[in-house]
Amino acid sequence: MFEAVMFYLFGGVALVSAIGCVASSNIVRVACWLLGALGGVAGLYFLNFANLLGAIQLIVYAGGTLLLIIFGIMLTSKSPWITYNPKRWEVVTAVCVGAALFAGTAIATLSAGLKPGEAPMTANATVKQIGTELLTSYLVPFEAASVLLLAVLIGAAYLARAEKR
Amino acid sequence: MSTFEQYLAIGVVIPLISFVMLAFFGHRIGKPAAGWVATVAIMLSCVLSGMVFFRWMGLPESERTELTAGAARYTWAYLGTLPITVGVKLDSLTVAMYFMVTFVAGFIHVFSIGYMAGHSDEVDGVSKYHRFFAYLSLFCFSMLGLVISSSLLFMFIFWELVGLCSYLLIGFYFDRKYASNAAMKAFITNRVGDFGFLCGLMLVVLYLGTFDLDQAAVTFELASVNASEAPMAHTSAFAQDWMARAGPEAASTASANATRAMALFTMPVGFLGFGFTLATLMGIGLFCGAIGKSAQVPLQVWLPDAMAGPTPVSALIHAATMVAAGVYLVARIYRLLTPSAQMFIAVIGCATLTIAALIAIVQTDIKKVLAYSTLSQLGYMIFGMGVGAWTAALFHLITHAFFKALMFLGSGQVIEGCHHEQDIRKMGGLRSKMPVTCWTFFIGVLAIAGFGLPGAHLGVGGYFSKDEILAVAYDRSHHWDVGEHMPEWMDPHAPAVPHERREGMRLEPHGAAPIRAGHGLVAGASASAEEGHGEDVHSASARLPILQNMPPLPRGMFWLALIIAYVTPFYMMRCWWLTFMGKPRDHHVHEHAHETPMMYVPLIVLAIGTFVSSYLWFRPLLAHVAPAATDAAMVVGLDGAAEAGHAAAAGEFINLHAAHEFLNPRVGWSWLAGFLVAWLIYRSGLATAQKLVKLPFVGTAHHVLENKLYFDHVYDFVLVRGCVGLAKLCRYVFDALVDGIVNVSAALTARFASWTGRQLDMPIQRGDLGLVDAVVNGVAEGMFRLGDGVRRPQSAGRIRVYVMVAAGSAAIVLLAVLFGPQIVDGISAWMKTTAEAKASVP
Amino acid sequence: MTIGLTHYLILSAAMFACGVMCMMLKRNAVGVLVGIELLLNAANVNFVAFARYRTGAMDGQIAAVFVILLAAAEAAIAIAIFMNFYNNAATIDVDRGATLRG
Amino acid sequence: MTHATLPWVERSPDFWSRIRLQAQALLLCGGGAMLVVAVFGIALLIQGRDDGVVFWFSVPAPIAFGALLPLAVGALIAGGLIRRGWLLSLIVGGHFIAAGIVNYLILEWLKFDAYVLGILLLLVFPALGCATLLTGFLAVTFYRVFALILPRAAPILFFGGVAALLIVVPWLHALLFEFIKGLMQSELGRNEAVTFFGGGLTIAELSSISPILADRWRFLAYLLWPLQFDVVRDIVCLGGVLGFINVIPLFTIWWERKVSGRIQSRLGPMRVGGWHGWAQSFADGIKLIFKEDFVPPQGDKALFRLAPYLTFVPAVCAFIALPFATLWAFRALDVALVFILAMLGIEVVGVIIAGWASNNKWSVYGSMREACQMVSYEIPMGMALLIPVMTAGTLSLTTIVDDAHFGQTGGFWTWMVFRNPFCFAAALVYFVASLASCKRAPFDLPESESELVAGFLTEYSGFRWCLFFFAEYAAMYVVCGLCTILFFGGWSSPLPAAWALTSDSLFGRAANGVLFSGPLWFVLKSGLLLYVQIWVRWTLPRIRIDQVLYACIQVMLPLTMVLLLGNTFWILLEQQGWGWFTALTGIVNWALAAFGVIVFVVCLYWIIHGYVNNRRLVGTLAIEHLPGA
Repeated sequence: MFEAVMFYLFGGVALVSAIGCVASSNIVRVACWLLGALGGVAGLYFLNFANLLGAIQLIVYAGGTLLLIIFGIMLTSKSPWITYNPKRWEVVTAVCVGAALFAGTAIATLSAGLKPGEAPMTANATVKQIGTELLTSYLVPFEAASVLLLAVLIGAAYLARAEKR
Repeated sequence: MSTFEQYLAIGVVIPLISFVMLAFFGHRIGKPAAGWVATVAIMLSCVLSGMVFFRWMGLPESERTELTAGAARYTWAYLGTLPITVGVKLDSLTVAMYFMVTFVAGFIHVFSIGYMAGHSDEVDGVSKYHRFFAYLSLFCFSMLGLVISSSLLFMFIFWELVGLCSYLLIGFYFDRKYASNAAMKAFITNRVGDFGFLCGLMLVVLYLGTFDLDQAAVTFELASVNASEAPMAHTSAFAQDWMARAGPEAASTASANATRAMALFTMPVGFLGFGFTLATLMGIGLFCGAIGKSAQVPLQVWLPDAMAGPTPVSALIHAATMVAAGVYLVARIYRLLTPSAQMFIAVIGCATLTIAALIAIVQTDIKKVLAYSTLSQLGYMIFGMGVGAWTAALFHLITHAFFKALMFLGSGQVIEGCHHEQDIRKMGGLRSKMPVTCWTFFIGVLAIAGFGLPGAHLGVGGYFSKDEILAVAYDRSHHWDVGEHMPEWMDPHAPAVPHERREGMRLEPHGAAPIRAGHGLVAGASASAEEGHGEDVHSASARLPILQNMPPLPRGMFWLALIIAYVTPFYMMRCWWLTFMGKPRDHHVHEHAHETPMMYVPLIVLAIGTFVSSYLWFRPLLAHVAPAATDAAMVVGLDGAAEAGHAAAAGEFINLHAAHEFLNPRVGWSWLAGFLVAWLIYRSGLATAQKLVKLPFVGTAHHVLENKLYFDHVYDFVLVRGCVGLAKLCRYVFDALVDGIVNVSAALTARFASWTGRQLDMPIQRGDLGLVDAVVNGVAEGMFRLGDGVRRPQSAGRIRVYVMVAAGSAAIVLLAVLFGPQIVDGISAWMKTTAEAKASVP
Repeated sequence: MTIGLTHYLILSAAMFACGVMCMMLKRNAVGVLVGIELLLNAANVNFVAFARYRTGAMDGQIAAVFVILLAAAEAAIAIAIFMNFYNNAATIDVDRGATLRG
Repeated sequence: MTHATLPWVERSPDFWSRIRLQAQALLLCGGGAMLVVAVFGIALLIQGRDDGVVFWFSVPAPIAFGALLPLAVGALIAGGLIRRGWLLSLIVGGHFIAAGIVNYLILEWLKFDAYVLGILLLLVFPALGCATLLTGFLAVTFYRVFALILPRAAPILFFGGVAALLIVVPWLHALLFEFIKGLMQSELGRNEAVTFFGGGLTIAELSSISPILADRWRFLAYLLWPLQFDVVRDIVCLGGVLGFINVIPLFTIWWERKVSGRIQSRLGPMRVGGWHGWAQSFADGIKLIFKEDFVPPQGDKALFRLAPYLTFVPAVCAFIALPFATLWAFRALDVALVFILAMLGIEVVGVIIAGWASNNKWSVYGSMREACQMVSYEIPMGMALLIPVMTAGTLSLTTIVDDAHFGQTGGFWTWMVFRNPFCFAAALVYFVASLASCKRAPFDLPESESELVAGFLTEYSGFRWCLFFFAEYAAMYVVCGLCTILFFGGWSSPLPAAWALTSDSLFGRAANGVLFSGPLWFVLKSGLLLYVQIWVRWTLPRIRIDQVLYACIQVMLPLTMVLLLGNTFWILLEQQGWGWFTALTGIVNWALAAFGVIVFVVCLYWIIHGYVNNRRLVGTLAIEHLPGA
């Protein structure tokens, strides 16, 4: 009961925000809607016994990436009110494609015959568990990710350096 | 962690701290102080290692064994279930190597301060002085880490780090084109070798299931025993000891891995008609690292060019320590080498020592001469490793480190004193201007030439170490009876396992007697006759166990190594004589020449070190560790069916006494011969040599050697031009083929069209109807529109359209997969009904 | 009222479709980036739901951790590229960034 | 114009007295009615349960009243007795009818214990209402007396109230948790899903748990009954948290003004409320609520309205995971630290959106500065926080303080800040970074008054402006609280926990809670850090944006990296258990602790010295002539 309520609450927030992202034409509003979607998804993580993941989602995504996106918006807009509207045929195509994708995926899911209520996981994944997994089974991806981050650090600093060409 | 391990580990960290200080605050520390920071750091390490070294010397055998076996292993991380352990590999080899590295590096640091004082160190107005010492510190850290690593993975990491330092230091004057090119060349060449190393490492992890050297060795040995279906008792004492100490868990892991690792021996790998096992491939792969780093034959080209770096760097990295790391690596993985792999190593070493020595004869750049002599000596070491002279090769490494560092520093002093002149043809007569350098350099020349008096126990450096390598090679090539003795476990008539004998061999004959005599094995051989305890050394039972199952060495390789022992003194004498003796050939250089105490004090210290290292401490230490590093004798005999016949070789022990009796008259006076010839040719300057070069064959040989046997040319032609040529070929093929087809078809179409047009146009032109034109133009217009429309999403650079197409396709595929059966069913049903309807109509 | 795996899968499908539409419809480069973030989040919801309902192990959650990490890295690079693009083209309209077309 | 009455137009005393009379009558009547109901309820309920009466009172009576009220009013209007009130009576009556229906639904469909409803309807609500209304009556009646007494009693009331609250609330808390713990641990405690709608313990079962709740005081069990449900407890706790968040800015703003006054040789607010202007913040709040609600016409109106909430809600959410003491956490998350940092990060989004939506270039500058400052400073802040986390080995804030091995309960020398030099440095780094993340001076560039005209706040006024300030001060408290928990021992007192009283009685536990570890200490320590923040703000000048970024990227980032690395090695060495290193750790620990004490004592001395000699320090200020001085 509680879970159902929470699922529909968070899922609704995420979904409505996602639709808002698509529908909104002002880019700053898109970013705001994205915040809602990220928050809703974080709520779903908390609901699914992924506390750490939820917190990471909030701190990295909502606190970091989103801020970066907004920062990018502000640096790349001449005026707050410039909007780039898509053409009508593009809208129609996009909606059709999106609807087809959703329909396909949803039908596939529904026809997969998943049993409801079968949930092996009953307790929160502790930080310790995840840390242990990361440093044992997933050590190589972990290290690769650290190298990737270093590369990104250098690459982003290089690309975004101040000089204009 | 015992105190020893702690000291060694701290000694590794100190240079790292110095590196961090210099890297971050170096520009504030300032010019002379930055150098002193690095120097103090490595000196501290040296003091620590000295404490370890001398305490280790004083320990009794049993305690050393305890310490080696009890060294702590920490699990750094788990790769899945594979633990990556960190620890100090604490044995006599580590202690000896560590002390050598810190000692030599310490004095080279001191020298560097003097050297850098006279060199410009600014690029674009920014001082790089602190950077030089930061790199040196980083190098010391990496090299020491490499020496103490107990795991292959960490060896590899430090291996790459020393490579990086080498790159940074060769390219220290990166504003000079040749230096940065040389740095890149060194780095890329090393990558080739390291790729092999990495492949070997992968095989080790895949089959032996561990990074730990000891565990890998034991697993390898168990696997070989398993594969040969020999009784377990035939594992070496080392393996039994390890299994007993490691605890049941590790032992069972090793056993389990060994079962899997049997594939190493049972899986044949064929290549161009040569059959060998995966185990051999693994050994060769690991050795590839050594080929790159120690500049062995196919990859030797980088080392001479590396002389573009500052001279102290050449002394430290490209003569004394890093290039010798290849030999060290082979020593460490010795238990993982099959006889075929060892033979491969011997062949590579032999080729290197020959080629390098020959090229060295004609070099005129003082540093290049030294570089090629380094190559040649490294070849000797690798050759020694290949023929089984484990102790001798490492002993040669240590002595070589001292005297080669000495000579390089001497050359640095000369270059510095002579106003950056490196050509020995322009020098001469520097004896009076820089006496200390001259005579310390001469000690180095004596050492590398193998100066000694056969019969009397007197000599320097190579006299002991190189001759020992030759002795083992002689025995392997001349006194090795193939198939005469079966290993005990293969011989059904043999008595029960003589394990005690094996045990006895391990402890007594190999290490003990010559070590306690305080001399090298050669010295022991020649001196023991007088001192009267040679019997137990070279009695028939005292056969080196490592050599039991070796195939014999081709005699040619031994003779080649022996002849090169005559060439070595020649080119070294040539170099020394041309530099210091005779009359000055360039007055500008001669007038400028001077020497400074900051630079010649290390020379004196290293000269003393050359003597000391030849006589004291190192040889016994290395001999002590040899059994534990090499007594895996079971490997042999499994290395491919073709070698099964040779595999049985065992039994008679090497008779070094006889070997030395054979060698003493033949190579004992080689130094004298070489010196004499050099003196005869160069005693009055270059005139004689120039005359000699005019002789027909000599001239040709000189030309070939001057071009370094065309190695660089071949590489340039095969690799560089090859790539470019391949690219050109591809382009040509594409131009000719693809464009050709297109063009021809286009031309044909045009012809056809014009022909058709002519046929059609005739009436039209007359009637001026324009019908056909209109049709054609209309079609063309339509096609253009269509093409443009199709082109737009395909190549308009509109990412959103890409997304649209991708997502739309995905949706279509998804729906098709979902509803495909229904649709197909529906269509077929519809067709059926239609057909039925049609059928029913008539 | 039991919430099962199907619920999460449908939700994530819807979010995924939204993300794709967002990528298709936004001419502002940052909007495309937002679309990508939505896609990644939809995928992450799947990961976490599968981790809970299927394997019972951490695998899904750890995959999600890596996805978040990649998303952060990607956003950093993307923003840097956009700023470069803006500096060069004086616009952020992705349709104008077609100068490399063949 | 004659009928239009503006509030600031002078009225005659006559008018005011009439108003007062009306108020008195209204309050007295209402209070009396409530009192009657409450007394009736007590009499009814103490006797024993009678579901019939409760049912009549909760269902038919409201419906009947709701139906009759409009009729009665209509009759009165028709009779010409009153002129207006038809609509009002319709609304009120409708509410009563609705309440009756809801009560019916609750009672019949949800199988709710009717007696609980009875307690609420007949006892709790009437009693509370009665108390409120009658107090209001007394206040209106005796306002002159209050005006005389209140200013003089204010300090006593204020500090006495705070102290009493801090002692009584822990005591009550202990009582409550004792009860709930008993509830959960009793045999009757049902582990299956206990929801508010069913499955809870009955009153009889409740009474059997505790002897106190036996026969006589049985009706208390009805009061406690709702507390067995998580939802109810959560709501109660949320109320507490919200109340606390409301108090923080009110108090801190006043305090900040006083401190800044002292620092600048002024007095700060002195008038409102009497003693040192203690009610200034209340007055400001009331003023702000009544201010014009301005929305820039050219701005993005929706986002402009959204932004304050986007700022305020995360600040409140951060309190969800912030523990005040061992059991005083709304949710003791195992990832509390990350969660709080995330909330502090999201708060910034609101600020940025605010600046953007204002359509004012100064505001946009402010938000850009905020964005870039926040993105930069989150990294050193997070890394500095990782150091105590690494030392303690957990992300859970309660465990970091209370853990048996790595916790900070063994006296002030075991506090994380004194553990090792790296932690000590990390505390300083964290404090500086937290200043930047709360945009406090000297990092208050986003809202710098003198250059950006208050930055993102430029266009805001009234209640929205107020929300930003609530959020800012709440965030300040959160970062100080984090600092306290991670570095300064959290809620543990400077005395070792081992010295606590051995008595296990309820009172003993409450006393221990106050003296040895408890929210009191937490509030005290966080307050001190808050004071340091204020002190820093009024002492240091604002730095430039390039200096801000330089300080972060070139100074603090490398520094925290070095600290992180150093701390790692320190911990590794500690784990080796080498004797010399243990000794070194001990020496360093004591040296750092001694240093901390010395600094604290010196600061205390300065403060006391300054306060005692303030007249001389302040100079020729006419301090005596100001009220309340």
